[in-house]
Amino acid sequence: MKKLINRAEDVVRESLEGFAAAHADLIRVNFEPAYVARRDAPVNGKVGVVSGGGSGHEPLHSGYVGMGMLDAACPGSIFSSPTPDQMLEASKAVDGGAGILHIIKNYTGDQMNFEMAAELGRAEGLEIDSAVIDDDVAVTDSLYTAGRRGVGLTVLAEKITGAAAEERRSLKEVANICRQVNSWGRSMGMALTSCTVPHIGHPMFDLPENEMEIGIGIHGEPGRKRLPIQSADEITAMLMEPVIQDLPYRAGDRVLLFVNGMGGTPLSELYIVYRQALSIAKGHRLNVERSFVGSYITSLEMAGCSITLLKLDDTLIRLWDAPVKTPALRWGI
Amino acid sequence: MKKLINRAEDVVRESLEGFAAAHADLIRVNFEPAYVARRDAPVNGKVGVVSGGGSGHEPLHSGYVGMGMLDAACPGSIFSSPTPDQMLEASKAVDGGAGILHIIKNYTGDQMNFEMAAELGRAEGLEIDSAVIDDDVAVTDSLYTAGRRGVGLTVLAEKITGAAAEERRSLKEVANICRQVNSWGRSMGMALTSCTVPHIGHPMFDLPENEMEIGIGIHGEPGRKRLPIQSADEITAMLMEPVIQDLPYRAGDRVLLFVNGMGGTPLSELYIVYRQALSIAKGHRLNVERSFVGSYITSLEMAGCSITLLKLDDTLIRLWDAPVKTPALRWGI
Amino acid sequence: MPLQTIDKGAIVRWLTACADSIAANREYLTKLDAAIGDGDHGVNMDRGFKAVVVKLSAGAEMDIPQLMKSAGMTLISTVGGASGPLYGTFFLQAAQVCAGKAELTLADWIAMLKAAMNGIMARGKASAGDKTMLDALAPAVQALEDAAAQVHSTAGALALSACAAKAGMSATEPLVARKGRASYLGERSAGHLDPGAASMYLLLKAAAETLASR
Amino acid sequence: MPLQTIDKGAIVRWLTACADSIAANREYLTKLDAAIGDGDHGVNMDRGFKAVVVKLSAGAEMDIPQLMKSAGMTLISTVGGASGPLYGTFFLQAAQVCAGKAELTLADWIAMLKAAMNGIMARGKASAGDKTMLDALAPAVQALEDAAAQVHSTAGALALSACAAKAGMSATEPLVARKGRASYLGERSAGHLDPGAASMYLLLKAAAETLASR
Ligand SMILES: Nc1ncnc2c1ncn2[C@@H]1O[C@H](COP(=O)(O)OP(=O)(O)O)[C@@H](O)[C@H]1O
Ligand SMILES: Nc1ncnc2c1ncn2[C@@H]1O[C@H](COP(=O)(O)OP(=O)(O)O)[C@@H](O)[C@H]1O
Ligand SMILES: [Mg+2]
Ligand SMILES: [Mg+2]
Ligand SMILES: [Mg+2]
Ligand SMILES: [Mg+2]
Repeated sequence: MKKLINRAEDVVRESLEGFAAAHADLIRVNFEPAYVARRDAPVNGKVGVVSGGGSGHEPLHSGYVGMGMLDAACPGSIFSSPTPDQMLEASKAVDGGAGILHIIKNYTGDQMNFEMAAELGRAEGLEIDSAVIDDDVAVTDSLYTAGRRGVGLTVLAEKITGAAAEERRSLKEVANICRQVNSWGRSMGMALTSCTVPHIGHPMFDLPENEMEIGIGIHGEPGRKRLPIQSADEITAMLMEPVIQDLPYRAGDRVLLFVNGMGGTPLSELYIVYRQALSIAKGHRLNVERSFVGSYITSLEMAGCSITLLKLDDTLIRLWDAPVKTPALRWGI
Repeated sequence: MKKLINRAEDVVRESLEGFAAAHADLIRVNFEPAYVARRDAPVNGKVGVVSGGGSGHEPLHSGYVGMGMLDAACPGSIFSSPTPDQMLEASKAVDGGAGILHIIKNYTGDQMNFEMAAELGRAEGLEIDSAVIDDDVAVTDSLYTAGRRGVGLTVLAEKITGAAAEERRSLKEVANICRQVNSWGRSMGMALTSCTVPHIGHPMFDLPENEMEIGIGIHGEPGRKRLPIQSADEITAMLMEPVIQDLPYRAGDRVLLFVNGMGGTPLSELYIVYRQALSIAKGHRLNVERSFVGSYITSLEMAGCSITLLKLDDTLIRLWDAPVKTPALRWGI
Repeated sequence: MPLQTIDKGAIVRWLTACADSIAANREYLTKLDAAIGDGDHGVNMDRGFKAVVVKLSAGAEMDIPQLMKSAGMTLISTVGGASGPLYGTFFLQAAQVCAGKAELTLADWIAMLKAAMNGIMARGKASAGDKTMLDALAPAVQALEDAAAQVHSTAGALALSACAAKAGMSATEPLVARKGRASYLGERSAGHLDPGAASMYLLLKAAAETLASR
Repeated sequence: MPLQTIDKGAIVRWLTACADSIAANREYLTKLDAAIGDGDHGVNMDRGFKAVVVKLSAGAEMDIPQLMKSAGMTLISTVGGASGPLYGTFFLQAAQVCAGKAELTLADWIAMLKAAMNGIMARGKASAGDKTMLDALAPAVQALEDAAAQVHSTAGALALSACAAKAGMSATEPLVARKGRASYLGERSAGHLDPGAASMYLLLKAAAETLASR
């Protein structure tokens, strides 16, 4: 297993320790139970935006804690939802008196753990609302599944929702912005390689040299179908078309185009994908007004990418452009 | 070959096209010859800071073009120095009348091509100075080699030198700051896997499942020695100790600690390395005043990391903290 | 002869046996989960049940409902993923049903498992046939009720319920998952045992091996 | 009988033969460079010489010095890496020495190669034995001088120089590199041919095959 780790069972804690030390100017880390909170939390009068999920998707979520984005993030074990006590303590730690919003990626585990945390929190007098991210169009028959997964859009939702909270909007408004982002965003991903969870020690699935998985999530699961490897342009079309058709995005729509790396794919390749995604978007007469390219929500060292489209209006653009100061995303300040 | 590319010979151009489109607010790209310049170049009265090198190290160098860092970057073919005409045209494009500084990583090819570009540029009346980065302590017997390689320190040098130029310092001062950074910085790297250059189509070297290379550069070359894989803590010590001994860094020194990913290593693992590097630095009573963790100078999808230490004084800290606005590095603005 | 009752010692032995069995099957459960999920089920359950055992040794004073509640709370705060809340709910709901009891009759145990099952169904919104842990639990509850109606021994009833759980677990193999992570695979989820059904069977097997023996 | 001279047609044939030989050995050179460098030598040289040939067809008007200069400038702006400036220098320096000549004598050719060699040494600060392209070029120059002293035919002298270049190339195998990228490998660079020495041999072999034939 080719990893820079010590013991498999220490990976999440040790990584968090390094993260805490490297970014002590922006965040602080609580270890028992584990959560990351912005350094100046709680911010008085501001809705506290809390997210979390399994580890292994770095920089998601902990890297997005800070001014203008998340107030707290709860890291679980690798690819495992965190537990309700983490979410409860994180929520209490960032409660500035204006309520707490939980941003939940739509996985059974995340849903249930956040649900329990909210029940516990409400019992302790916290005002908690939640918004679910489920943008993965690879999950088509969502009636017969746990529903669509939350993938790339999560990053955009956390940024925009965090900016809305920073404007001191009410819990209801902040939650609604997050829901609007969710209803306006769609994603799809693919993998060229699998990834290795430290405690498993070998790749989650075998992917022969000339094959790829289309429609993967972010947990090393195999995708919807396996195909022979194709060119970047063809792969990009395979991701873009279902995404565009799903909402659907229509001629004249203003959009943000997000090409995300799964962890093991070089930035240079993401720009090759971006180039073709942009050209396809233009072919559909979408107006790409904002671009975002990088490995922002990953699946350990998996090679591959996902593409996310988000429809924009003036408000979402303003909130996207608003200052953000976190370990992994920073601009305007 | 598991890559998101079209034809191998189009990789650099297509990636640059995507990069140009994604960051049109910050940079513009010239294709014949290829260079990236900040959008508002030339900046009147400011030293133009120009760098460049082989592609495959993204975000270096193109990702660092913009306010507060590079005025222009010249991307070569993958792992090949760019050519003098690129550097010449880039230098002319960003000449704001205060001279041009070439920041050159110490490779024979880069040195000679930049040297030719400077000869051509001077013949055309440009004022050109250069500073060389050669921070890699893995190259020990530098008398019998092409000298130390330029690796991780390059990113720090480009940031700090760019900030110095932004303060409208003279060419001589800007060049001296860059040389100071070079003389105060040291690095060493290692690889868990090799990487695949698109036109070669297979990994540059074979690295069995239980082995690693210590003392690698950033061009997929094998390193100084091959060893059985060890724990992150042991590997970190193997990199940190030679780095510290080389300058040497002494008790009480103020330093920046930079843990860099080679491209295929997840961020979470870099923090595990950072954690131990910090502990070793503290053991030597170094004062780690700034931290930098991420994949900033890569070797395609290679798994591995490098560690860079840079001694700091008040000036370097001010310049490091100064605002920067580039596709890959941004803060303070 | 009255049916054998289940005392606190038996519950302690059961929880310990659960932890042992999960630990012994950690790689097996992980492998099942890697095939159609994300490969963490064995590790997560093992971490959780190890914590449950630690609490056991610290809580010599606890009665049966407290033991069950402590197990539930511990699993919730240590397991994570889907199975943390679900197994947590299992124990919390079972604890509520036996409130105040120092010893359990077979009927109590049946009521507890039924409450546990309903809790899981409410929490996970799954039903039988969705290829989840319920597919092992539901037939086990049914078998217990059938056995109780026929005045079996407690030990015999528990053995029958473990047997039914095993059959239920095996029957998940051909199913296409409709809940949890495996459902994302669609048709590709068929042909694999459900990891949660497998762990549920292990817990019920441990019950049969410990609850009615001294 | 006077020694055969080298006319413009021969230079054109030589440059074309260089391009063909580099193209045919592209993978071979790449493989050599992958072993002790960064694996780009074949691709970079091939790109460069293909561009040289394009310029040839566009420049029917060029005389020998112009052809050499054009080749040098083209290599500089298309090859990159270490070999771009070095081979560029090779042709630019050779061009200077034959300024004004419509035909080359063997002595001219020797002077050109010597200037080329000195240019490479000045640019690269390497000397013989450093495991570089010089290790093929230097013995070739020496062989040409020796041959000329013995009033060989031009064709014979060129053949001898190619032969010496080949021997020089082969002799790089056991060497530990002291210049260029291979030097970073230290002792591990021994046991491999130097890619630049290999490409230099290909160019000199092409010269022997084309310059003294009609
Ligand atoms: N909605 C649900 N209702 C009941 N059981 C479920 C549900 N979703 C998942 N499960 C069970 O949980 C098991 C997976 O647990 P685990 O791997 O620990 O969680 P995760 O899927 O979050 O990684 C599945 O095998 C299944 O038996
Ligand atoms: N200082 C030098 N002097 C002469 N030749 C050199 C020098 N450095 C490198 N070379 C030659 O260049 C060759 C490598 O060329 P190439 O692979 O194209 O460049 P790079 O090393 O920049 O990738 C080496 O094999 C060697 O023959
Ligand atoms: Mg999980
Ligand atoms: Mg090269
Ligand atoms: Mg799982
Ligand atoms: Mg090379």
